[in-house]
Order: sequence, then structure tokens, then C-alpha cells
Amino acid sequence: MSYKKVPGTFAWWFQRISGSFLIILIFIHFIDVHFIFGVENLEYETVAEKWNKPFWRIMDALMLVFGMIHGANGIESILLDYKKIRKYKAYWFFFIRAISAVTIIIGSWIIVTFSPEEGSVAKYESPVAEMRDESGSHE
Amino acid sequence: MRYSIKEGMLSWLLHRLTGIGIFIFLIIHVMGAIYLKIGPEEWNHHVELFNTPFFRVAEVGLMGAILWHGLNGLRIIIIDFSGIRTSHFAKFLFWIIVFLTILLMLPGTYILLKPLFEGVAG
Amino acid sequence: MNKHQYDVIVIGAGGAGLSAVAAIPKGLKVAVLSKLFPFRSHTGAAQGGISAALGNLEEDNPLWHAYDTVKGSDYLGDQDAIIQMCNDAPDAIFDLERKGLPFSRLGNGKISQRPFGGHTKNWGESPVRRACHSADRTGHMILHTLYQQALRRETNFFDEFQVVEIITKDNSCCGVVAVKLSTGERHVFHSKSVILATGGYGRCFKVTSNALSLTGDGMAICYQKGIPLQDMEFVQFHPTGLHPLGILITEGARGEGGILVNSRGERFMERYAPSIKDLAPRDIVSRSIYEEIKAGRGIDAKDFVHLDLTHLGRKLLDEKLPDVTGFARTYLNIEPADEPIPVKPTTHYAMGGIPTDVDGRVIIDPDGSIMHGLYASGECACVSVHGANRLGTNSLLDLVVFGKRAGQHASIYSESSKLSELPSDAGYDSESFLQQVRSNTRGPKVYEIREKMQEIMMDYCSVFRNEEGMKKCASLLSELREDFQKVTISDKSNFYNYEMMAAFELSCMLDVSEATLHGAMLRKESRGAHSREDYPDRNDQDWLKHTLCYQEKGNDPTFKFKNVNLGKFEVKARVY
Amino acid sequence: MSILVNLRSRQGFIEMLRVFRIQRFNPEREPNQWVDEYTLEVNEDDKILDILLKIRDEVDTTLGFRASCAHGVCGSDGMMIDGLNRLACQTFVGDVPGRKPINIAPLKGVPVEKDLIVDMDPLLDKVKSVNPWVVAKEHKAGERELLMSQEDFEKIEDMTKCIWCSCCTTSCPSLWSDSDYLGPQALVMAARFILDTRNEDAEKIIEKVGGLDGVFRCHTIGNCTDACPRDIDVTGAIAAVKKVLLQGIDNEDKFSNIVWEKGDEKE
Repeated sequence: MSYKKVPGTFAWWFQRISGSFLIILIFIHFIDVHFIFGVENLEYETVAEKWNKPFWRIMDALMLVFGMIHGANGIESILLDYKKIRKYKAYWFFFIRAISAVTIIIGSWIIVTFSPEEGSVAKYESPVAEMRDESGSHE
Repeated sequence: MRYSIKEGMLSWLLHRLTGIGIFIFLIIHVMGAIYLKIGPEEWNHHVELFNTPFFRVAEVGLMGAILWHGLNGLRIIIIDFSGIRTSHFAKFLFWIIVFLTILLMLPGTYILLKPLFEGVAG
Repeated sequence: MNKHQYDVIVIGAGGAGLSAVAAIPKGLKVAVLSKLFPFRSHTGAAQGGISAALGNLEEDNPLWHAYDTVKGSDYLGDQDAIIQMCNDAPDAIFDLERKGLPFSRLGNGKISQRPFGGHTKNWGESPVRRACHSADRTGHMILHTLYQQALRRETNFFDEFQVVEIITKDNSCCGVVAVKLSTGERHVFHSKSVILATGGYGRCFKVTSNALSLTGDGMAICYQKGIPLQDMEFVQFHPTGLHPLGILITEGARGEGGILVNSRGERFMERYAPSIKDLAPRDIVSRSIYEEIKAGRGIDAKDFVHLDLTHLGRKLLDEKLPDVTGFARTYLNIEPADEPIPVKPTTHYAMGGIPTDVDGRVIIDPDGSIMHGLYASGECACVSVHGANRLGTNSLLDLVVFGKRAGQHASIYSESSKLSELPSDAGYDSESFLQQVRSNTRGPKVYEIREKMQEIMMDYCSVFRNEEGMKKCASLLSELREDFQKVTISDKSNFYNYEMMAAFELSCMLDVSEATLHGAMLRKESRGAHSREDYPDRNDQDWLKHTLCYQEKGNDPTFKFKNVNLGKFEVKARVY
Repeated sequence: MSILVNLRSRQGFIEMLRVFRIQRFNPEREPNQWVDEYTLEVNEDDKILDILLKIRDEVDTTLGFRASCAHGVCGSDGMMIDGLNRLACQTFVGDVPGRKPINIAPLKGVPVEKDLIVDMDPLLDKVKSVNPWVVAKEHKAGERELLMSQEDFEKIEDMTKCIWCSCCTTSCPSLWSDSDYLGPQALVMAARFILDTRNEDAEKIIEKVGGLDGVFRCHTIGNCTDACPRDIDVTGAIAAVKKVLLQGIDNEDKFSNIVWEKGDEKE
């Protein structure tokens, strides 16, 4: 017997699950931005190379979706704490959800449809990328 | 007369503030990614921003916020699901995560600010 | 003046009042008046347990329980009522359990029981485990369980209403007058029957385990209307009150194995009650403590002894006696597992009160004539199950059993009778009293009189009494009563006027103190909790009878005598 | 407004002078709250309640506060002392360290009626709204107790200690920002009656504690647990309710609802 039907239970449960996932995802994101790629080399072709592998696309998409829903959920729970805001709950919720929906749509549109033109990658080939390619080939 | 702010209330206030901050950053971050669709040059111009000293320092703040929010989130999950008597345990966990946040901030700050010092040195 | 009409009115929302409410069928309109919030009532401070011969741990029998109660009462208890109570006890416990009371349990799922003072098996052979308990907060659980059930049956509660007068007409009661504390408005509650469950008057004494609110209001408002008070000279002193505050340390602490020791480290109860030692009834233990102190064997030659729980171990203390160890930690900064607790006798319970029969009906003369529609139960009543001394745990049993019986009988009475007209002078006495207090301009303040009264009652009318001291006390008390005529209050508003309430409570305390003192002067023997230094022996020939104390305005009270209902158990010397 | 008086406390030797700043409110006198200052000669181990009683008796008889048992079992005198909700009868002068003034204010988040007296009705309505009672079959003559294991008793024992003093509910920031929130006290009661194996109506309570004003407004802040004068694990009790909402109740108890008849006393 489960009472997930009681309003709020799912949101509460989801907040904990998504939060735990996000901790892992953001940790990986920090590692990849600062160690694997480096902040100073976040050029177009680095992204292109990174998103060549579906793994990174899925990772980023997950982070986007979980992060936005977790965030929107959290903001909603903050808003619910204020009686004055709750009078206009419907508008506020629409506003928050619209923002996160738009962000998710834009973000996933970028992640899904991003396909670098071969030429542009070649055009912006940087020495750093080469170095990394070499180190990759050593393995 | 004000209610005095103890460990639990402080962690809750910080959790809210960092949560709101991270949410806003995330929106801006995703919107920035639109440059990827606009074109390589625009994107590269955009990411140069990440290398400015101001952004580096701001990123230390972001890292602190994310660390606090994440660790405090874990603390809340532990309190909710462990079934251990909360009063002292919650405070103990609070100081644990204060310690962990500072501990993880040290290497993180070093990594984030290293290029700055290299830039100064260079 | 606001008027309300109800079928039954319950005054006081402690254990007795709420038990009565639980027994009234839903069809009747019930109002519960309380000067506090119901869940603040002092039943909640009862700790040790509620006794019933369940026999969950060892063989037990309601008749053994009755025998112990009779013997504990020093044979002054009415035996028919006692047997009734002890027979009803198991069902009362099971009923409470069904209402949701969380009793401590045994391994096999049954209710756990512990030994308690004066409870024995096989007609006094050895202590028996009879007190059902919920850790050491049994009273708290009873109060809250009954309140929760009262909420469930959608009772009308009037919280923070101070009842100042009962309205009587031709030997029947037809309502009460109450003052709403928050507005000072007077409300008249017109009803077919009234149940008084207002508790005791421990605050008449300086050192007490009782709440600030226990000022004998219910007894005094009856007393002022010509209803007698029975056996008022018997006031129980609980042997183990925290020194110096008087906060109660439950008898269950001794039931679990705690012992009393004097300055030489002797377990002195072995001398006074060789068979059951520290688990002797409270009057005996209190007297023994005072004997030790008199003999100079109090700790540091002061006026307290030690309750030693150190050999029980921290685990048992935390499990079985969490609250009392908490009190010792909070108020004295003592860790009971490591050091003994300083204790001394503290005013605890009034055996006397408004005389009633086993159905809770108020009796107004020695022949048993009844005031129709007026009921009393709990500590404010005297069914006389406690006689001259109450056994531990029997007070909770008293209020559950007789509260229920009063509720049942009051609802039968209310169903069969009609609302009588209110007399034209309803509420006149209390009105004029309050007006007079308000109009006084020069005179003593309330607290000055109250503190003096508490001091003289403690000095001259506590565990040991003698003629000389009580005569002195009587003259001081009548001086205080005269002073009280001039008492002035500086808060003249109607809005949460606690000073006015304190003045009213003081008038009640002065009344019941007077009854107690004069009863004690009259009874020239030592029996149960009443022990006279000048008459150290029990005198069954002259004094095996109840006293009924009637107020005479402006004069000393007069007394009538009522026979004790003997029968089953033979009157014997009381040794343990 | 400030009143300065020198008073000797009632007990024992005098150790020091302390200032008590009491927040006052009396709509008959002034529409806004004000603070009165009293200077008293006190001991470290004087109870705050005794000091308040002393002030009411001897200085300002209009000072309003509730008190009854004076040793922490009735729960009348919950108030905010030095920035924390506690019972005045369990707080000592020495609990506020140093020589700074001791601030005394009414409970937050509920309407104040006079001085330290707050309106209890909204708080009681919250508790009543969760059906805080056990529904079991009526007791019939001849039946004995419902069996219950000691473990099941211990599960609810902590919560049954509650004395309804409302210190927890009024220490909750979620309540300060929105007075509709059920609050810790009601949720502790809900937990106590949901987990009681004898209660047949637990599901009704479960339906009542979810939703907008319910249990999920608890953000695990922990002020309530700190404030509780009875050492109840309030936050833990609320967490238990959340778990029940997620997983359902697990009352698979070996004893639950076995009625033990008088006949089978022998085992």
C-alpha cells in the first residue's frame, strides 16, 4: 500500500532522487570542464569533439532536465511558504514552469541538433586540441 | 525580538539562497549555449568570458554554493531516511558538511584560480 | 450577562471531568468549563501508575486490592465504595487502553505493571505488582487520551472560564456562573446537572507538588452554598518531593527499587515498616522522614533525606523513570544514576472534599440527603475511598471509575428531568464579591495574604499537628480572613485580569484552609495522614466516623458526623 | 516604555543583578507592543517563571502570562526566552550566560492577545484537524486489552510525551511565513496516531497530512526539535510521517488487534 497519491509526495520524493543524481552529474561536469577539457579550451571544436560521443550528450541532457526540474520544484516549494504569494499561486507556478520548460526546450534543442560543420572544426583547429589528440593516441 | 539563528535554521537559509542562485545561473548558462547554434566565432567569443578574472572569482562562489547545496541536500536526505534521533545528529552533520565544504573548496579554489596567478606570473 | 443552556455541565477538565464526558451519550448537550486549557490540568502531572488487579505478572485479586485500600485508609474509607472501585478497576483500565492510552508493555504484549506503596498480595504478605503505567507519565497519558476522545466526540469546551458560583434552588442545582478570563464577562450556564471535577487545594500549603491552579475552587463554591466538606483534615503529604521545590518524585521510583536513606546511610524504613519497607503507604513514610529529621538524622542535619536510585543503573532509570530523572537533572543539576536525590515531604493530595455517594451525587447531610443535579468526582470529591490516607495510584483509579459513574448517572438524571427555572438572584453572591474587591482602595495585596496563609498552614497544619499550634494558626487565619475583606487589586480592567482571579482563588483557599484547620482541631486522634502529637493513637471508639464541615458566615465552622460504611473487612491495628 | 525596579528574588542568597526585558502588549492601553525593563537581584538557579510571578505579584499586576504546574508537565508557559522557545518553568537565569539582559517575548507566528499570552485557538485547530485520537473497537465487558508489543510501544513513546505547549510549532520558520501550515505539533500527533498499531483510522490521518499545508512544508530545519521541552525528536517524527506517505504503513505486527479474552488467562 502506497500513498504516493497524496499531493506533494511525488514532488518531495523526486526532489531527493534528482538531487542525489545531480550531485554525481555536477561532480562529473566539474571534472570534465576543469580537468579533461580545461576552462581555457572551451572552444567550439572542443564542444564538438565532446558531443561527438553520445555519452556526453546524454550526460548534459540529463543534467539539464534534472537541474531545471529540481530547481523549479525547489523554487515552487519556497513560494508555497509565503501566504501572500500563494494567493497568486497559479500565475507564479505558470511563470516558473514556463521558464524552466523554455530552458529545457532550448537546451535540449541545442544538445540534440548540434552538428558542427566539418569545415568549421577544421578551420578552428587549435594546437591544444592536437595535443590532446596525440595524448589520446598514445593510450 | 528576533528568534536566534541556530545551526538548523542557518543551513536552511543558506540552502534556499544557494538554491535560488544556482537556478538563476543554470538558466543563464543554458541561454548562453545558444551561441553554439549561432556559430563558432560567437561561441568562442562567449567562452572567453569564462576566462576573465572576474568570472574565475565568481566561479569560486558558484562552486561554494553548489557544494553547500549538494552536501546539505545529502544531509537532509540522511535526516529524512536514516531514522536516527535528529537533535544532536543534525547538528553534528551540519558541522561535518561545513568541514567538507571548506575541505573541498580548498583544492577547487586552487584549480579555479590557478590560471589567474599563472597569468600574473606570466 | 451571557446565557447558555446545556443538559450537562462539567466543571474542570482533568481526568475526572473528561472521564465523565466520555461516559455521557452523544445525544446530550455537554459543556466543559475549565480555568485552564483541558490538557493543562494537573492530572497530567501524575507519574507512577494506575492500579488494577489485572494479574498480568503475578496472581492478583480485586479483593486484595480492596483490602489494601481499606487498610491504607486506616479503616476510614467506605468499604462498599472501595470494593466497587476495585472491582471496576480492570475494566476501567481496558477501557482506557481501547481509547488509545499507550501503556508500557510486557514481552507478551500485555500491559506492564509495577509495585507501589501499600499494595500487597495475600492480605498484606508482600508487595505486589499492580500499578499499570506508561513509563512514569501515566497521568499525562490518561489526561491526553481522555481529551483526545472528548475531541473525537465533539464536546463543547469553554477554555479559560473561571467558575465563581454554583446556582442552587430548593435543594437542586441548576447551573453555574463563570467569568471568561479574556474578557471578564460573566456567563450563566443553565443546565439540568452539574458535575464538579475541580481538583484539590495543595496550594494552601507552602511546599506542594500541586499546580498553581489547584486552589480548591470547586470545594469552596460548594462550601459557600451550605454544602458540607467531608474529612478535610486529611491532607496527604507525599514523602518524596524534590527538596526544596516540592516537585514530585514518583513512588514508582521506590517501586522500581529506590530506597530512602538518612545521614548515616541507613535504610531507615526497615525500622518503621519491616514487612514492606520503602513501599509503605505515604503517610507512614512521610512521618518516618520527619522522625528522622527530628532525631537529627536528616542529611547535613537539615530538613531532608536522600532517595537513592544509584544502584538501579542508568539504563533502567532512562527506560522506566525518564521524567523524574529529568526533573532531578533540570531542577537540581543532579544525575540520579550517580548521586542520591534530596527529598522531603510535600503537600500532595486532599483525601477530603465534597461528600458524594458511589454515583457521584453530592450528599448534604449525615443521613445521605442528596443535592439533586449536582455531582462531584475526582480529588474535589470525597466518596471516601481514600479515607484517612490514599494509596499511591488509587487517585487515578478514583477519577477514572467515579468520574465515569458520575457521568453516567448525570446523563440518566438529565434525560429524565426538565430544566428548572433559574432563581432571580442567580450569581448575586459572586457579583457582589467581585465588585467589593474591585472597589477596595486601601488594603493588603493578594500575594501578601496568600503567602502568609501558605506559611502558617505549612507550619502548624502539615504532617504533625498539635492543639497549641493549631489554635495559634486559627487566630492568625481569622486575622487573614479579616484582612482579606480589605484586599485591593490595582488591575481594574476586564481583560485577562489575573489579579482578580488570584483574589477569587485566595478567597477559596481561605475557605478550605479554614475547614481543614478546624477539622484537624476537632479530630482528637491520629489516623492516617492526620497525626496529632498530643493524641498519638488511633481512637476507633470515638473517631471512626467522617466529619462534615459546614460554613457559618463570620464564625467558626460547625461539624456533623457521618458513619463509616464498614462491612467486609474487620477494623484492625494498622501495621506493615 | 521602561520600568526600572529593584527587587529581591524570593529564594536564598543574592548573587547578581540581571535585567529582564519583557515584551508587553495591551490593546486597551496602547495599540503597539512595547518593552518593559525590570532589574532584579537574582540567583543563577532562579526559574524564569518565579521571576515573572514575582513581577506580577509585586510590581505590575497587569503582566499577563499563563502558568500552571510550574515544573514542566503542563506546557502553559511556553515563551521566547533569549531568542529560543522554551518553558519559563524549565529555564533558569543561568541558562542565559553572561550579564546581558534576558529578553522575554511571546511565541512567534500566532496572534498575541496580551503581553506573553498568545491566541491558542489557531494552534489547537491545527492539531484537531489531523484527527488526533485512536479509533479502536469499543470495549465490551469480558474483553481484556488489545495486545501490543513493547517495540510498537517504543515506536510511539517519544511522541506521546507531547504536552501541547506549541513551542515547536511557533519556532518553525515555515509557520512564520504562512500561518496555514499544520506545524510540527500537529504532525507529531499525526505520527503518533498513524504509528499506533491499535488505531483503525490511520488512513484518514494520512489523507489529512499531505497536500499544501501538510507535512511537505517541513524543510528539516530542526528549530522544533531544539525548542521541544520534552526532548521529543520532532523532526524525526515528521520524517516518519513522510516515510509513511511514501511507503505506506507497515503494521504487520504479531500482536496487532488480538483481543485477549478473560477466559484464556492461562498461557
